[in-house]
Amino acid sequence: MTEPQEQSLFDAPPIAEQERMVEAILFASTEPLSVADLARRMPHGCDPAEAIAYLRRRYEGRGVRLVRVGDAWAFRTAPDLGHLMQKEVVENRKLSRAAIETLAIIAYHQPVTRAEIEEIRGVAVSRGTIDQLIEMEWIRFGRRRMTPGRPVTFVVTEIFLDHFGLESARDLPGLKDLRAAGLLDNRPLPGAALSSDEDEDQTGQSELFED
Amino acid sequence: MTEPQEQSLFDAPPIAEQERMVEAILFASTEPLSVADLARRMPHGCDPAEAIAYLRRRYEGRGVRLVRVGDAWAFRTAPDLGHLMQKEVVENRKLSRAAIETLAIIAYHQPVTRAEIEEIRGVAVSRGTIDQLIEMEWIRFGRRRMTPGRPVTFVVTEIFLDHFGLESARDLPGLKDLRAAGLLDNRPLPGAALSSDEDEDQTGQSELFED
Amino acid sequence: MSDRDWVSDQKDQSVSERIAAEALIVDVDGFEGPLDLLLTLSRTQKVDLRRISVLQLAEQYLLFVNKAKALRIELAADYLVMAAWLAYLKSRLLLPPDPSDEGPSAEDLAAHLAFQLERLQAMREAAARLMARDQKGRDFFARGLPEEVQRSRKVVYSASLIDLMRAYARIRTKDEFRPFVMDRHDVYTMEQALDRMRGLLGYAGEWSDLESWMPEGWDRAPMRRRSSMAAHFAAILEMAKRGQIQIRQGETFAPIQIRRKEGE
Repeated sequence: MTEPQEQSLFDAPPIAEQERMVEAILFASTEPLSVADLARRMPHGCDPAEAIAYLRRRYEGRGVRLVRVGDAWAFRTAPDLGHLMQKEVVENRKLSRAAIETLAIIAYHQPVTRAEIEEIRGVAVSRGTIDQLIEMEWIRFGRRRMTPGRPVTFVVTEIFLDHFGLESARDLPGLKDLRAAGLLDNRPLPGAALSSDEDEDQTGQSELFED
Repeated sequence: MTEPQEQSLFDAPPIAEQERMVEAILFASTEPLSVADLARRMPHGCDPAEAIAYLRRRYEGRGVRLVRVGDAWAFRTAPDLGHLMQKEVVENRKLSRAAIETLAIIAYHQPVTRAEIEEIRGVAVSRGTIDQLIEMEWIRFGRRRMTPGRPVTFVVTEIFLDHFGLESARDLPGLKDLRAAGLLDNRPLPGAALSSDEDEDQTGQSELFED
Repeated sequence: MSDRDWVSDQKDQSVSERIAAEALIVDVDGFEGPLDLLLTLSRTQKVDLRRISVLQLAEQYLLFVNKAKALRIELAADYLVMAAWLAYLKSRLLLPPDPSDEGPSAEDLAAHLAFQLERLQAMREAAARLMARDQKGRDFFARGLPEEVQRSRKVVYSASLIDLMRAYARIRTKDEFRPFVMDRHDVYTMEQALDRMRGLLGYAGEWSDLESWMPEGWDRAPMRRRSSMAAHFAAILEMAKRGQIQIRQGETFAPIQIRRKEGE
């Protein structure tokens, strides 16, 4: 009964070959395998523990490592390369109309309070819209207005200017420029429009440049 | 705006590090990944193709190998160790003789039309056979043939190449001999409509060698 | 194919080969079409396919088909088409070539059949070699424990300067757009007139001028008067159509008069 055992001991593949075997088995296995598991799948007389020791050294410093999981062994990505296992899917979305209108008002009227934005748009501004613009770092809080209630104001940021290729908020085209560029196709009512253009200067753009 | 790009080109990790990265990414994936796939997941300025070349040499003779599948790369266990992997074997659906022959004809004659397959086998190809091969993702539709009726053609897929361990359809066993013997020609029945001669140039593996 | 071949072909077709051919009949369903049957029959010749005797093959095939008929085995149409073609080929091969005959020679046709058989055989062997290759999941394996690639979704919002300018223009010109919107202030609609007239209908027992029915505040300012007159005129036309009132006008441009219809 001992004869076949002895014979197979004799026939055990060289350790380099056993290392290849352990490498292939652990690579293909759907779960970590113990030394006993490996021994069961390798020819008689093999020494998986020794093969593992060699294999582990071989993978030291490589992109994958042979790691111990409880009693078992498995290949794992080297921890310092974990970031490669993430695929960032960048989704490009257009800003909502509410957001872009709010942004435009802040850019042209800064510093501007929320109440003022709502008055200009004629619609309530949702908290989410402001939050989104702040998160994008396109707007930030400005100084508090020195009026009753001391409301916070909003101003655009450097990142905003950078994104839109503007040196300063002053470079934003005025209504006249918009009209000249064909972005406004309606004729101003005689006498009515000019006065409304004027208040652009009044709405605090100057304040922005004081800080 | 170009500055960060330039900077990252400068900062491309050393090739040994890129090799580790490719190793980790390919090790973690069951599917072959193209150089473009790899580049997308590695830092800017990396050269996955070069890293692959190093990596492939490193794994020569190991228990797992880096193999080419069409335009992509994957780690696969060495075929000589297949006997150790009994536990991992997934029972494959038995393909019918008709399906196997049809598959071989598509692989060797691609792109090939259904009529041509039928001409070679001398029998109608059942809808189910084509469906089965398409479902297994071993074949797919190729370009339409520019002959009357613009029939669709069939070609083999990367999954087919992966399954049979082929780097490309050019590596099909015996392909060269078959071509040399004229057995991949689409020879029409003498006296049959001469017009069918025209598509001879388009058929057959000859196309594969043009690119 | 020479005459000598033909003679030897005849001789070669031994009894045992005939029996073998007949034995195939039992298995007719096992063939994948006539070409497959011909390929199987050709094996009984025990020669390289390139040196096959097509004439002998044609005879073997015809013999097979006749046997099948005798045994009342229904053969698919394509087997019979092939039989007819082979019978034609056989006669062409046996007869001296007709010099006036156009088209391919019998030898060309025979050579083509031999080519088809050789090609089918080659594809069979190629298929076998393909299937004998190392296969994934049987001889070599992919990573058993793939590591999940985590997909992180990053939403980038974008807007162009044009978007921004358009948005601002849209807001700032809201007032300027007003002239393009109908000013409802000086408009009296037909629906309003209809509603009003319906309520007043009870009082219209006698003929009275439409003008006297204009609502308060809509009879002075010219724009309002015109609007309310037009609305009420449209309303009474509608009511007349429904048979609720009667309308009369003495002459062109004379005042329009209305009266409730009797029984209403």
